[in-house]
Amino acid sequence: MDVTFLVKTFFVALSGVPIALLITIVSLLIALPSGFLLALSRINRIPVISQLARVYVSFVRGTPIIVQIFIIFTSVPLLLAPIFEKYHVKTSIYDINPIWYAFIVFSLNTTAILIEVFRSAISTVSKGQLEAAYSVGLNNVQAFRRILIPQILVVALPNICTATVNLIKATSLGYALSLREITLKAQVAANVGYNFIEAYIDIFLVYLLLCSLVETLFKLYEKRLRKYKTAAA
Amino acid sequence: MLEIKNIHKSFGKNEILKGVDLQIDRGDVVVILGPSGSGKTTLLRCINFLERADQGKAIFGDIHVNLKSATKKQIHQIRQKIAFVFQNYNLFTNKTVLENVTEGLIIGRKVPKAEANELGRQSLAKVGLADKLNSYPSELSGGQQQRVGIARAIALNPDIILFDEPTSALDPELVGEVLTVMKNIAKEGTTMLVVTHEMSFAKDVANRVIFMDGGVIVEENSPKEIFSRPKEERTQHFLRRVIPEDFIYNI
Amino acid sequence: MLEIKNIHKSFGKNEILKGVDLQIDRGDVVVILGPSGSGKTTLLRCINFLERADQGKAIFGDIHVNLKSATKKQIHQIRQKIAFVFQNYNLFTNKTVLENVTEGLIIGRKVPKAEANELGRQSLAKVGLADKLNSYPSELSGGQQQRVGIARAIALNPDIILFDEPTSALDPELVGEVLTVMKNIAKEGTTMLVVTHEMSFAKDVANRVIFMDGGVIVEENSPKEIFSRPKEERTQHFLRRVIPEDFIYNI
Amino acid sequence: GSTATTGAKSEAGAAKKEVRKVKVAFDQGGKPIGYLDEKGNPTGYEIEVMKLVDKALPEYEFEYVPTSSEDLLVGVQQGKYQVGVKNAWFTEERTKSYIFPKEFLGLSGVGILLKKKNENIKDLSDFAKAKLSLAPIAASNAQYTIVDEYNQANPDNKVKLKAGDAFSVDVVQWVNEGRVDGGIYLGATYEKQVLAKDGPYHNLANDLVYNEFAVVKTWPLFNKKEQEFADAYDQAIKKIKEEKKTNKLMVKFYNTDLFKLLDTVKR
Amino acid sequence: MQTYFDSTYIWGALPQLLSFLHVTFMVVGQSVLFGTILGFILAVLKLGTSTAARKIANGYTTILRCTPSIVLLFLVYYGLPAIANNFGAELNHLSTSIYVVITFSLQFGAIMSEVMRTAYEAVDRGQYEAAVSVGLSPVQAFRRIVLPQAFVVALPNFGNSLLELMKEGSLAYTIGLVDIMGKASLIISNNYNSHSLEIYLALSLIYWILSILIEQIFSKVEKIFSKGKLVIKTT
Ligand SMILES: Nc1ncnc2c1ncn2[C@@H]1O[C@H](COP(=O)(O)OP(=O)(O)OP(=O)(O)O)[C@@H](O)[C@H]1O
Ligand SMILES: Nc1ncnc2c1ncn2[C@@H]1O[C@H](COP(=O)(O)OP(=O)(O)OP(=O)(O)O)[C@@H](O)[C@H]1O
Ligand SMILES: [Mg+2]
Ligand SMILES: [Mg+2]
Repeated sequence: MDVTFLVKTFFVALSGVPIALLITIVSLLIALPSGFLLALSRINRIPVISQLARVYVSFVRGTPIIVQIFIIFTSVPLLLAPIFEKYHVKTSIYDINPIWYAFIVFSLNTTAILIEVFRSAISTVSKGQLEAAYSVGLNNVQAFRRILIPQILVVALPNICTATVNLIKATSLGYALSLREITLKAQVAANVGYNFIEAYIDIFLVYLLLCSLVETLFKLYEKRLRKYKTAAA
Repeated sequence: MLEIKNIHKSFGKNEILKGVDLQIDRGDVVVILGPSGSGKTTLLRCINFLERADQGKAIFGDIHVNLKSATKKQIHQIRQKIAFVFQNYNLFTNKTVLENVTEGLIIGRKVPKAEANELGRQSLAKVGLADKLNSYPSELSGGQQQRVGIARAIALNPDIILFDEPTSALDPELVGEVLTVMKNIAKEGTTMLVVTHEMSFAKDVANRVIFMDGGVIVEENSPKEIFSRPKEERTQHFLRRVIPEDFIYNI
Repeated sequence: MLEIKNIHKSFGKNEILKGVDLQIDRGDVVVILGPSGSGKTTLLRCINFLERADQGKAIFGDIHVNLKSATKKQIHQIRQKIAFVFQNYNLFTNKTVLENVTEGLIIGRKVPKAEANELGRQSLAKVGLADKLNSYPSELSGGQQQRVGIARAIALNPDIILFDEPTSALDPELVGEVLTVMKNIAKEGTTMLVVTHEMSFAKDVANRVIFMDGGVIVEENSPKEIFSRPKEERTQHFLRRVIPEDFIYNI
Repeated sequence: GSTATTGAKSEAGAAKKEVRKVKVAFDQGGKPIGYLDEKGNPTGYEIEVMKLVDKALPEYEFEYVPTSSEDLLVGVQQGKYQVGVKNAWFTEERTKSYIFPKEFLGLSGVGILLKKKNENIKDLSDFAKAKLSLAPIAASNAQYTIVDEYNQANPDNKVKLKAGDAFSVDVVQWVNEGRVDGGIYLGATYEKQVLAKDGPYHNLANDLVYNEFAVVKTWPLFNKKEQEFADAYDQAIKKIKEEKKTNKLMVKFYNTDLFKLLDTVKR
Repeated sequence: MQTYFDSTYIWGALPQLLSFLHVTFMVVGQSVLFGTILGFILAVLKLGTSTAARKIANGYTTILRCTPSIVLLFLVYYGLPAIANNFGAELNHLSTSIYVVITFSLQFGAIMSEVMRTAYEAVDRGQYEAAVSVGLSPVQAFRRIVLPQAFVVALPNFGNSLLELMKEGSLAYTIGLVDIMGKASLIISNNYNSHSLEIYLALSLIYWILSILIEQIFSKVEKIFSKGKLVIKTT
């Protein structure tokens, strides 16, 4: 075990955190609302949208992220390049920062996961809550924002937390896009001297740190939201 | 001010409402009586669009709507003028008692928060819950929950309040108090449509009593008429079993 | 057959039950009266161990238990002999009406399925729900739900039934019917502890009436005594507001 | 004979001494260096050479364990495998974690894959000067180190180096498509993939060029405690190389004989 | 595009990939089984009254959830035999699939424990109270009344985790266990890293069909168990 390497690489890996977080946050910002809305569309069996949502969920949830990354990364330029050329679009398709691909793939994935998370959580809230909200003159949006979502979140939060932690870990697949995040940085550092054991320990520590921080935030938020429930106990 | 024409509503193959007409004028206090399962709750729910009727029209002030095909906007407009007291309370479980009452004011009606809190406090005081402002519904007894439901409706100061058995979970002492509250707001001119089993309320406060059975209005009349001289056999039958002998003589 | 000694129960800092004693003999029908929030529901819940009392003893037949530290086995034994009718029904949402009633028989008491179904049908018929056997609770009106709750308790044929406002969601016609059912099972010798606001039930059926307020038993006596000559001022006050003038004379 | 699980052993030596079983890990995705053939048997240049070593060492019995490059590196270091082959190159740092024997195992040609029009780019410094873009290289790959070392040696004429993933980057396709200008490539792979008549990208043979700029020795990695085994290996392989058996294997698997260029090899 | 894309590779890869499907099934099946049991135990601890047990269960969940799969795999693959060695057991000859199953089970358990905890908490307490009041024992009340209702709540999240697990094949490949994902990698490297798009498309096709099948089953089960339940419908 090479301790100096271990320590040095820890900070190298740590410097990959911002990009991992950036992908995570952007994906969540997109996936939370769209996952929620699509979940509603499935519960209410809105025609077309709910069927599309199902197909979408089954594909995105069913196939490995790395494969999705690969397919998008390989075929999008192949498909777009001729189009760009034809219409004389100036920017080269190959100059697009690969982080955009990451945003797309990870938001699509997280959305699919969250649709299911919300679907289960929404079903636990009693119908009477919505009716009561209507009856005091709240509209749909107000009723959801003020009454239903806080109750739904209590049930959904632990699973959103799991999804977020998984997302953070999955951003390591960004290596396929040459994104310089945690895992890739550590592995590059390890390659010179084949210090992979140390690198894995560093990766482990960084993710553990990052994810437990995120988990703690979720737990705190859950506690706050549950106030009304624990009051009864 | 509220006119309902020919409401029909089925659940699956069961037709629950079979063409109900209803007319309520400003200041009216209308009581609906009827056996369990006769469709009273369903009628109120259709008026408030909590259930979509299969057929029927409503005229609410200057808003004319088809109950089956009303738009979201129309529904929202109408709901803004109606308050509802649920048979099973339906308090917001994630809000305190006071928040339950002020929610509709602050968010739905845009009343400033301080004012809403004041209104909320007043209406909670009216139902005798001034000391439970910060409890959560799960910490309340059944009767307390029902009173919060009533306070929530009253606080909105709506054009019309629909009450679905507002005193069922109350002890008789409170029934008296709540009925007094209801009488007072009735006197203030609030229009009310009340499903209740409190004959004395019907007798004392209502200016019209409707007897429903099997999804239709069997009979409709002033309380005096309906209690002393019910025309239909079904009504007679129901009232005979429900009302103490001496009740009618007291009218 | 059931003796409770010195129950204490607090929620947080609020002491709700402040030392309640209770003795019920076989065949007794005891009615508990009291204003909302006085601790009636909490008392019943503690007897059935749905809430753990902070202090207190119970003697149930030959089972002596400390209410605070009873073992799982003791609790199970006692619950096998007690049935509970909830103020807010608490029907099993994932079971049909008939299954709601037979669940306790088949699983809890090991009654053969066919027999349990027959018993279930009978007790549902008693509360007038013979035609709703295969509905789910979410498809029932409030009154129908409450009757299922009662049928569920009756079907168990327990030593004692605790009723928490069993008629509150019923229309008066049904109240009459359900009270008749309750009278009948009372006559069959079932012991009952009933929280109710139905004074006439208390008058006609109960052999003892307990008046609770603020977590203590204020007064306890035969219905005749308590309605005609309440001793405590609080009881007098409560009854005066609750009972029609002529009620007392009728006793 | 050797199978996936039991190594070849010399019939003569087996009886006398206690035969020691050793595990030889190889990167199973490393065709033509080490891989599993259609029947699932391990083969490839480095595997076949190791089989010859096994034959020459009666006191050892080799077991070939197909695995990933990550696991190979961890496993050899931890002692789960006694030795690993994965087209590994020598760096000073790596000797801290593994024993590099005295005798190398094979040779690997490295070059730049380019479009025909960039034929004149012969090595990394040409490439850097022309400011061309380079396909990402898997971080655990030795080619990455080569470029990285070049960059450190030539700080004012650097190649733009990016780490990526072996599977997501199809260098031939990327270069031909124009997504990047060039990619570091192994001669052996180029031979099999583009030049060979039945190669999957033989249709691009006229559009691309491969300019080899270095030949590098490849080494088996021994666990730190396996000095004795490494010495035995040295003995055996020396003889095998003298008998020119390695040359034959190289032609078989790489289509060229890099041993001819041995004089030019610097590392 | 035509220059690089050759659909014959897709059809060629399908049978090769399918012949490794049983490995995926075996690993997923066992991991789900053991992981669910573990998750259940953890959930019970989390909901129980013992503070120490709750802390342990929560700590376990945090660590296992936060550990990258590959690190966990190495920990199990190298750590377990080392620990066993201290007790005199020799585990080095164990099949790699066992390590993969252990790794996945440990991780799946952590995730399922949260799924189960939230599902349990989402069921109204009145349901349990009613059940014990009709004479069911707490265990019966749980099994007959609470569990079926919690099950419906857990199902979509369970599906999420199951599909997630199914796709983790690349992890198994790391220690040389080849499932369909690993086979795809091998096919690609046998083609010298070319035509990977086609191979990956073939792989996706199989995975997609699998996930549709699984979802069909789940939605059937969900329908059966959510009888009598009212859902929120906006009006
Ligand atoms: N969602 C539903 N699905 C199917 N049937 C329903 C549904 N809701 C109500 N019903 C049926 O409609 C009938 C009328 O119900 P409603 O709630 O209107 O009765 P009610 O007059 O309010 O009775 P109560 O006095 O007992 O509350 C009942 O027989 C009930 O079973
Ligand atoms: N879980 C709880 N947490 C805190 N306070 C509670 C809780 N449950 C009940 N209480 C309080 O205990 C008091 C007694 O409640 P209980 O339900 O026993 O009243 P009750 O006599 O049944 O009234 P009602 O006739 O209205 O049902 C009430 O003031 C209530 O607010
Ligand atoms: Mg009703
Ligand atoms: Mg109560």
